[in-house]
Amino acid sequence: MRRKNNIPKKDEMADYIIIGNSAAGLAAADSIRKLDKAGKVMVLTEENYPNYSKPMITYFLAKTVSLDKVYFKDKKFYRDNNIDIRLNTRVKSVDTAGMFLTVESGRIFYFKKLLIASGGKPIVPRIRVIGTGTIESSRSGKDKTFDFMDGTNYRDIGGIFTLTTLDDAIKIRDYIEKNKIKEISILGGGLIGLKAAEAFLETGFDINIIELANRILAATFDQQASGIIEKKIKSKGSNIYKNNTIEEIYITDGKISGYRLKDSEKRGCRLLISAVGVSPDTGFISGGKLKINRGIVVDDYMRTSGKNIYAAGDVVEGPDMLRGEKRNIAIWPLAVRQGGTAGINMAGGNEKYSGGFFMNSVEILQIPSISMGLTNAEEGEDKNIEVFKDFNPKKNMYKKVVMKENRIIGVILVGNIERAGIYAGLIRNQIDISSVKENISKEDFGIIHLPADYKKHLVVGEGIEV
Amino acid sequence: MQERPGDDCMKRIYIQEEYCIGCRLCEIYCQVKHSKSKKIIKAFKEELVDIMPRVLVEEIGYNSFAIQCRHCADAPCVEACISGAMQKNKNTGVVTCDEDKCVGCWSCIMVCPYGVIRRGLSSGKIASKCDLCVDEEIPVCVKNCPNEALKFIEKDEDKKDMMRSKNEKKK
Amino acid sequence: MALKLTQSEFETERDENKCISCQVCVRQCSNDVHEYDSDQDTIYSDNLKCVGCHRCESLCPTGALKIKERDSQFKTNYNWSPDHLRNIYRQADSGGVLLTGMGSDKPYTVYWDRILFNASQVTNPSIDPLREPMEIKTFIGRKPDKLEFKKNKNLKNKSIKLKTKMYPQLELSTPIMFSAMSYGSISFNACKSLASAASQFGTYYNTGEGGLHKDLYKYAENTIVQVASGRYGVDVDYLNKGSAVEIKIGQGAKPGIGGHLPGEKVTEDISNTRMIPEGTDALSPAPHHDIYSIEDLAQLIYALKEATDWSKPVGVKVSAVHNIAPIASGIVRAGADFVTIDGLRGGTGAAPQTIRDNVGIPIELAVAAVDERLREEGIRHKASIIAAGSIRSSSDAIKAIALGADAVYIGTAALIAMGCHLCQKCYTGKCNWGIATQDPYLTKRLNPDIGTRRLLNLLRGWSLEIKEMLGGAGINAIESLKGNREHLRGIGLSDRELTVLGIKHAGEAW
Amino acid sequence: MKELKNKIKINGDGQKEFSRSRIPSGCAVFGVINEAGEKFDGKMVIDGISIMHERSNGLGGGFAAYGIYPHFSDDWVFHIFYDDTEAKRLAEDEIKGSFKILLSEEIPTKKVPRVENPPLIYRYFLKTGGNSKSRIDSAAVSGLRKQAAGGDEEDNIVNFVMHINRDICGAYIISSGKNMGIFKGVGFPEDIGRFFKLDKYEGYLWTSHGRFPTNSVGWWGGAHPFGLLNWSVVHNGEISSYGTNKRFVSGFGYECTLSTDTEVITYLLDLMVRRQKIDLEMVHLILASPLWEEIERMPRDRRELLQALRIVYGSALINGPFSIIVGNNNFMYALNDRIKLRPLVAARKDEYLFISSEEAPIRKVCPSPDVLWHPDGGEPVIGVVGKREKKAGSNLIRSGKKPVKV
Repeated sequence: MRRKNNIPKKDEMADYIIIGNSAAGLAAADSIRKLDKAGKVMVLTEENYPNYSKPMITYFLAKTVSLDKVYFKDKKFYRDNNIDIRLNTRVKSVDTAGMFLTVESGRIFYFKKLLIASGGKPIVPRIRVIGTGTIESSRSGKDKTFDFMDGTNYRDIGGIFTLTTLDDAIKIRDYIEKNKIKEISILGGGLIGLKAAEAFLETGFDINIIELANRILAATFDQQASGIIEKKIKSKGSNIYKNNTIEEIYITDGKISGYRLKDSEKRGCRLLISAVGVSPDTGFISGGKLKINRGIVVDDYMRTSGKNIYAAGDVVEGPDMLRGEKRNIAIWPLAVRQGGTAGINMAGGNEKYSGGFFMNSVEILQIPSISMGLTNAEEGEDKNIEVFKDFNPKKNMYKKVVMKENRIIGVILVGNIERAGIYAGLIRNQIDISSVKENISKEDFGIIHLPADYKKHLVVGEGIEV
Repeated sequence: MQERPGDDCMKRIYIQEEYCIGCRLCEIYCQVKHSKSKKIIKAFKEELVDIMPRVLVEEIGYNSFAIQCRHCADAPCVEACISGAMQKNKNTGVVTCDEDKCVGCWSCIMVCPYGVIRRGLSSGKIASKCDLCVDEEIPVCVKNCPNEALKFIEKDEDKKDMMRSKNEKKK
Repeated sequence: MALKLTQSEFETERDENKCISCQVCVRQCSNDVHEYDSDQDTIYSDNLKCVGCHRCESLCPTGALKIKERDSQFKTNYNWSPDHLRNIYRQADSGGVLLTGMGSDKPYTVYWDRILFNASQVTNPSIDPLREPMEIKTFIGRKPDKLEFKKNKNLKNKSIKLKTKMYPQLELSTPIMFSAMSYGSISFNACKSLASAASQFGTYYNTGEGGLHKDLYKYAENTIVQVASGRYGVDVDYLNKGSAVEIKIGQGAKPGIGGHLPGEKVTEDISNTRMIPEGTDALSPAPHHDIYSIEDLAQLIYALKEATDWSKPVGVKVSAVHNIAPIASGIVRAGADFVTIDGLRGGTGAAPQTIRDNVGIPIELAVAAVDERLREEGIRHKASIIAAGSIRSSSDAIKAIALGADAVYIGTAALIAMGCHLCQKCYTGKCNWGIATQDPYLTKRLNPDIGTRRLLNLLRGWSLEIKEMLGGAGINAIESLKGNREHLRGIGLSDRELTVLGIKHAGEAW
Repeated sequence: MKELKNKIKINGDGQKEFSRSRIPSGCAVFGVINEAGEKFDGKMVIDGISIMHERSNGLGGGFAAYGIYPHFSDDWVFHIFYDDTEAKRLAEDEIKGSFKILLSEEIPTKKVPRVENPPLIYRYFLKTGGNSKSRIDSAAVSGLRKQAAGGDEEDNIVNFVMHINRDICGAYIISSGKNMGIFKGVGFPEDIGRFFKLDKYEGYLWTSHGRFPTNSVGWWGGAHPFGLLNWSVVHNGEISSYGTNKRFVSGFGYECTLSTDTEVITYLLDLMVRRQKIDLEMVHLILASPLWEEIERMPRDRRELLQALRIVYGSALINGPFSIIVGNNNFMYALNDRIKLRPLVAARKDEYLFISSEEAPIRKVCPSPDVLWHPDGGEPVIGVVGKREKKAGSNLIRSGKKPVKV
């Protein structure tokens, strides 16, 4: 055990250490500085970029946004808030008791307060590989033959990528240019898959989406909603394979050349993006130190089970106000809110995180769509679930509002997303809308259609305290 | 998650609902203010590009009110913005949307509980977000409300007014 | 009947290159004159429905609208004026009584405009209200014939106390009060503006025959409650709330007939305040059915004094009719503490047009006659005279006081201050300015904060002007103007009119 | 009575018509009272008023003298101007009908160059009685007089004087008191004094007035002082509230026949002091009442009193510039308007009280007064006969202000 007081020069010391340099991490840094101007704040990131907005990488791919526009905090952020940013510093292990962590390079960092905001790692399914020819592995330098591809070795196969970091996006862009790719296959029709699809469709590629479930964006869209999007994508000549997955991948000269689907249909493919999902990046926390289910379990103050150790963002399993249980909701707004709350509490503040719920906004081929809360419930499933639907496929419009005990718990808006935030407010504040239920169906649903007290709160600041 | 309209020390736009007559002059003057020519006839007749008002009048029967961004203290839109376009100015407290940073992901529209952020249909970016007419002494919607339903007052001052008018009502 | 004989009185002129089709005029016109055609993105106007209230003109952001009185297409005929034709067309259509609002607009001589006020030059100095005190405080109420005093003989310092018990008085900071306009004929916001302006300025407003709304109780100190033939909203609390009680016998615009509040205006709130069923026409009977002669009035006055245990002045409001002088004398002798005289041009929410335009006499002559008669009978000092019925400016007020009134009531002037454009359509209940209406879509257009502010400005402006004119005539207290007809001169008036007014012709010295 | 009125109308000449209109005047006033009741001749007051020669323009001058008819001290004495013998005859018929004439004679005068065409000037020493009551209560008496005329002798005199002055053209009763008389006319005051040989009379109280009317016509009846009963009023100034005051007193039966400001002031005084029984020390609170801003600062009782006075007697407030000296049998009362737009000086020497428009006249007749001061606006100066014995220490009713030590 190292002696605490005479810390060897090589090691480092900081009041606050933040693992992760994205939404949650920087939101925490910001709010720490609000309360504690003096404390030493250090941010560690395994990536090589000061800060960039992860959701923007698909816009970068779609070339609507140039590389220098990908940052969501301006360059001077770190200097203004005197934050010590350490790039290419991947954390290897965390000693919760000794309150220090070790990075890949072996250096040790002592902390008074630690925030784990490492976000999520892409999941790569285990797929059988049938290789003709060897796979040149960049790291080991030897030819390597595989029989299976998974999260650890997919990088060794040319043409197979995940899309969660800026590096991924840059590599994909270079690969497309180098190999003159025209058609791209995306494994997984979820959020990231569709975001990627959005980018490639904008720039004229043909895409094939392979989705395990019976519809794309299954997590948040129901049949009708995803139907509209699917129809639009197909109209662009792209294919969507539902209830399907890739059984085998074929390799030629170290690069992917095709794959066979579950229903034994074979396709040529020279670029495959694995977008089946993301899971919290908790590898560096050795077992048992912190309570971890799917993500690091935190309480309402973003505290983990470890003393002085907080967690926020996609890595976390936080309170889901709609399900009344802890869940991993990996979305940007919650990451920022959790990071801010954690920062305040780390700096001695006392802010409660009131929980969040899933929400997502994506525009695909000029069809904007917003979904929030529990959108897949159907009438009758549970006796007090009520669902309002206004499905107009011709105009690519769809509105679904799920209500439980007269409180909205889920909304899907496709086509007309005007004033969607009003529903978000209703869900978050669990407003009883029984008095104005008939207004929900109105196309121009606005504040004037809200229950009187909540309307008063929004319009004149009186009425109920929210 | 708490939304308090505005910090405690900044002047904000408040409305006395009972005196909004639904004439929509606030919308018209807001469009003029955000037009290129800033001249009412020129703006409406020549600038064919639809200039969106940043204030929105809702009306059913004789109930009506004008609503615009509240420049919330911990603004959900600033949190949800993935491109850093939506920023809250530290000193004035005004939340503004930087048009060329905005990528049109509509997350702000998704989270704003007042529904006062609206899409620019032609620009594909956020086109309607109240900027509190920082370069004007009084926001043009307040200045041109014929019935003084819109007020531009400090929070405490307005609190006092609200309290006073409330007591007066009760007395 | 399809054939519409009536022609439109007004025409709306829309300057196409200014109109930006913003539809403000469409939304603001309660008479649905303007209509938006979305395919052509233009606005059309149906002149027939226009009443000339200028609401659209005032709110049009680009000033594209101009409302003009349409010169009639009839062959000029000095006997059969266009009005006569239109009235007959309307009457032949409706078969009913032609109603109208506001005061008579007939070209009878406006005596105010034929009377000139004095100023002092050389022989006595004019007094500058900016540098010298100028007192326009006015007291309304009954005055004793003489005062007795308690003097303690022995003490050296001669402290003298008042022995006579004074009658209750209304103390006005300026000789101007707001005339009776009931909650019902005008909106609650208008009443609130009048009440709060009266209380802030230190004068009084009159509830009219519409009872007192509970939200206005807080202005009770500055309220004169009216007891009309319909007894709307009258109970003992109502009487004790006000600072004075006024029995309404008549109103200048409709002498001899009762009040008429059209049913559409009687909302639930009004029916509570007036204690009458909702939606019914409120027709207060022409005579008080318990006052068929002067002694009955005396009885009612004392009954009201008893009910308010003699704590406040009780006055009587009558319209100016031919025998106004003896009537007023009778009223004073019947115990009234003040007499309100409402002239021919007094305003109204609804009255038959023929009565409004042909019955009653101008207030100027009425005040002069009443003041003269009471003086001759030696009872002028007993009661106050309040002149009402088209006091249009501070100079009208000055002349009314010089002719003998103690104070003036303003009604139409107050409405105009709040936005009224005298379109004379109050009875329709569709007042676009939110004043003479109960339609919530319209009443909210009068923000009482603005209403109050404008009324305060009016009172302040007039009071300053009164002080200027008083000072100009070398007087520094309003008491020295009351009945001071030496300071008035007639111009272009016949000898007969001069004698009735009791003033000399311009050019004649003392 | 009715037929008498219109008969006169026919032969009325321009002057009568013209005289009806009010004649504005700025002028000089001067008054002296001996509070011990010691009499002194008119010379002193003539000297005083003549100093202020410049303040008048020779179209009016006059004197009031008290204590000059000791032999008839409790009888009425009328001084009457007649334009012609016809007027004299008619007036004398009236007088015979109402009084017992003890003595009637022409007032002795002396030819004085600047005093031209005087009217006929007579005085009558009268006793009420005879059938005076019936004649006066005739139809023409206005309503209120009935109210006031409860047979009070002085009211009858007032009614009689008004009746003559109003109904008989050319006849003007210019003073109608006891043991006092008014001598006035067109001319400078010093000339009028000599014209009436005032140095022959002796009285304890003298007031005088020099007139500066702003129109050309001199009219003997219009000169000051104005007299009614024992009242005599000289007035420098012009009342802006004349119309209101006139209307107020007419409500109590006073007919303003001579249309001069002084007339209405006299009636106001008579109404307030004699009929409404308001103390002399309080009259100024009505005629020149304090301002509301002062009243509001007073203690409660005082405030209530003053507010009541203004409510009830507001129309009696004399507004506009004035300084008046009021004479009566036992007091001299001087008052300035409430914002002192006209000069007024007061002085005391032993038992003499002097009041004047200017300081010079006082210095002339009394070179070194004990005390001399300028009363405030609305602050009365009162001298009362019998208040002091000859040469005794002064226990004067001190006006609010401390007199300036001379």
